[in-house]
Amino acid sequence: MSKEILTGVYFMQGDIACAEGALAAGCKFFGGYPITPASEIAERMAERLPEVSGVYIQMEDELASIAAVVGSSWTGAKSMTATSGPGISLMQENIGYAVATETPCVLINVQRGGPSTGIPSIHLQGDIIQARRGSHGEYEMIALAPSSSQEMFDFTIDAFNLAEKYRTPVFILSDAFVGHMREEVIIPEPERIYRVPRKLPDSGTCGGKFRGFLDEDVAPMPIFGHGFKTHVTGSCHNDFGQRNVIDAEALDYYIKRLNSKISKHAHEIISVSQDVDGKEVALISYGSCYRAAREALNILEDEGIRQVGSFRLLTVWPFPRNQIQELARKVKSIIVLENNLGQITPYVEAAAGGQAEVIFLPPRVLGTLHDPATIVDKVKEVIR
Amino acid sequence: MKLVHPLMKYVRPGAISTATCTGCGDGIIAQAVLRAIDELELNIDDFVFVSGIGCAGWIPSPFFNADTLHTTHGRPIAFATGVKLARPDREVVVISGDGDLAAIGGNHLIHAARRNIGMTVICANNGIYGMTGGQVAPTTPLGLKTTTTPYGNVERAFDLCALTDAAGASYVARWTTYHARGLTRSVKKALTKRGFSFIEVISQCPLQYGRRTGVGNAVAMMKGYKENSLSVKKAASLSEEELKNKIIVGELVDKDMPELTEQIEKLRRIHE
Amino acid sequence: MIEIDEDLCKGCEICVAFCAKDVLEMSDKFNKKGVHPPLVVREEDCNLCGNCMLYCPDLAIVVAEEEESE
Amino acid sequence: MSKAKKAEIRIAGFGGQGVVLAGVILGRAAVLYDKKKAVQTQSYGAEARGGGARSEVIISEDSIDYPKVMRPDILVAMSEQALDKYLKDLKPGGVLLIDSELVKNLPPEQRFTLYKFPFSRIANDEFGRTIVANVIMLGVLTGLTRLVSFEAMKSSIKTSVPKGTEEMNLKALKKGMDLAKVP
Repeated sequence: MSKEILTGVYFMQGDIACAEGALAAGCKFFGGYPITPASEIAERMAERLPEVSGVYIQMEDELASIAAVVGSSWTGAKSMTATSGPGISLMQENIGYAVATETPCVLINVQRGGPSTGIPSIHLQGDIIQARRGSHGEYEMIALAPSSSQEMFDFTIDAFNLAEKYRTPVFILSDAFVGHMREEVIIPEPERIYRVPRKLPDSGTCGGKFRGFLDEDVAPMPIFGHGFKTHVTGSCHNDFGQRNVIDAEALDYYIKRLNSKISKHAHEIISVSQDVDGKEVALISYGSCYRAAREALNILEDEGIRQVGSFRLLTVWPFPRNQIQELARKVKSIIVLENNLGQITPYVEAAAGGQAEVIFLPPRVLGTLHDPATIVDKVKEVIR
Repeated sequence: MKLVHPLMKYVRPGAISTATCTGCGDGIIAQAVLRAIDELELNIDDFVFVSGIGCAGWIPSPFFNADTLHTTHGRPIAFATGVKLARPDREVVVISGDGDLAAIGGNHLIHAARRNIGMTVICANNGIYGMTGGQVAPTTPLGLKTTTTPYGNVERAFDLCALTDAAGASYVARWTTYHARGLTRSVKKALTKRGFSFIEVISQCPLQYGRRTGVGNAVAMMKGYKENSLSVKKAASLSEEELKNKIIVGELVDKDMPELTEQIEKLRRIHE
Repeated sequence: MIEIDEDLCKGCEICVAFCAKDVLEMSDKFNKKGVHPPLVVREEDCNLCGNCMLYCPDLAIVVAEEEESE
Repeated sequence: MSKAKKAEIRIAGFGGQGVVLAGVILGRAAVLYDKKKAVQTQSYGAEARGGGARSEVIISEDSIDYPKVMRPDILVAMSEQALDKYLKDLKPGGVLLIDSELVKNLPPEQRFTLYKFPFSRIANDEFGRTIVANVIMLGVLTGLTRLVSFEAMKSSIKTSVPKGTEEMNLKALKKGMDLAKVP
């Protein structure tokens, strides 16, 4: 049996499934710092990486963790870190660096109750906007939101593949509930797991003459140690990686290229699951909230109320604006379920553009899953 | 016939003119590093140079025609740790300033020394924040007036060599730009040393330090280094009073300790 | 022999100050950077110690034995 | 979706009693050895020992959408504090299982079926290890409810408990099963 892919059926915690997903995707480097509720990922990686010739290191803090992840990625290793909101806050500057230098890596945020220290073991979807815009400057981000242990495994593989395909950091926006929950996880046979390999320049290509950056269709990555003589900088640079810290035109090009690399391919990246044809009301959800949405739909169906459907964001970022625009033309009302005070709701409202009524519904108590009964009540109120 | 500088072959085409101010010691440090590589007959393609933010970050980037990772302020050692762990067969060299390595990045410096990871860290210590306009640094001498210590610096300066020694570095040396030959020797030693090597280079910032504090230009500063420095050997016989305001130059630590990437390699072998 | 790439020079005068044999002087002319580069005025006194080359922060000076350059 | 047979179990006590592990053993038995669906969640205080701890398991024939237990069918109270806190959530007609050694003040209401056993006392007196109280409880729970099969429980314990303690834990499970036959 492959040590990287532990094919079989498990009763597994979300955090552990995430670590196994990373290994299955080919992750060979983990740099992190302990934090509840993400520590189980680090512990699993510490145990497992030496088995697959990988490297685990517990760094001195989160700033160092993301820096080490980026450094290792530039040698060609598939790399990740896992933390929670406070750790992500500390990492933000170098998340921006990873975006700017087009460094593939995977960032796991097992969200907990904030702001500040908050409640470590309680789940809140508090870092959704932070994932999108937490670092300074203008940039795009990819973020996936799993809702089960199985998805912690599957989405982590997807995150590595997206990171490689688009040469960019990718977030997993999990939370304490999904991270700590145990469920069945099926790890498939190795041949059933798709891995995107890193695209490299032809050997013998010299960095100075090679366009290794800012390609809208993603440049091959001139990784270290192959004689490419690559110049990597977080400063404004051109296609060759040459720094330009004088001209606004250079900055304009640099920003627009970095952004269009993602936005141009947004339709390939964005993943939603929806069952809204012929429905009157849509429940928009992501991450753990999706589980409550599903249960509410079960109850409604049992009661014979069938004009309600689900619209789930598997990728929260890039935001599925076009898909929601289309949704707003189909349904009368959209109920947005979030375990926060409404972080994506303004985006939904903007996309709906007045075509459908948009209602935000948090759980009665923040930091808990929505009680399906309250969702059912809200739906009945809307239908009436 | 025209002579070609023997180190020019290591300079990135298009980056021939250094980005530093007139008389800046960073150019002397850059040359010493390249000379060490040249004299050891190493292949620069086997190197990854990592630097942070500040003037000294520009010593290797983009100047050296090699793999160069110009990182964020304070973090080059952390980035370099990732590079070295993932590619232990590469020579990883961090070159950055005192503000970058010892103020904002101080934690990474001590932890890299503690881990004894096989990399060389060269700190260009000009005792001030040069790029941002002459603000006080943790290495600024007590009493010195800077743009943010208008009444004189009230804090003690950091002894970076003592710090990295205490944290567990395998090799520690201090030189000034005046001691370019000793510096070259130390870089050669550091590059061939297993474990963590730290070299502090007292280096002139003629503009933000020299001009503002009245010490003078690059020449005056380097002459000052010559007059105020003494060797480790000589310093050993002098009292604390006699050593006041002196720069002790030479090798301070040279010992063999377990190196991090080798320790990690052992973990992997358990599972083979 | 000593060769100076005048256009790389930033005019810091370190080479002049640390030449043990007073071989170099600053010239009056301006280079492309608008500074006065040094001038080799007493090459016959040069003992090839290499200080000027060693200290030049801008890789603008090369010192080599005459014979080897043939 | 069809309303498949589904049971919600909440096990509550204090940190150090193995409450979380008990839930994990139960869930693992259901998923890996009885080929059912299960989800296990937990909550605990900041203290590693002594604070409140809670483990919840849902076992179902079908996939489980909502993973949180809101109205448990079965409440296991391993401390008085746990009983006070969670009794109100117990579904009418549900099962209340308590450690009678630790829970002395029983509520008067009878809208549930009560089972009580001195798990901690038995663990201490018969096994010399208070920590196996949780496994004795699982034996009773299995014997009373047949949520999972005895075989599945045995397999799950073997793969869940610390190495070297398997035999003792299997004995504890058996003890619980035997106790369940008595009332």
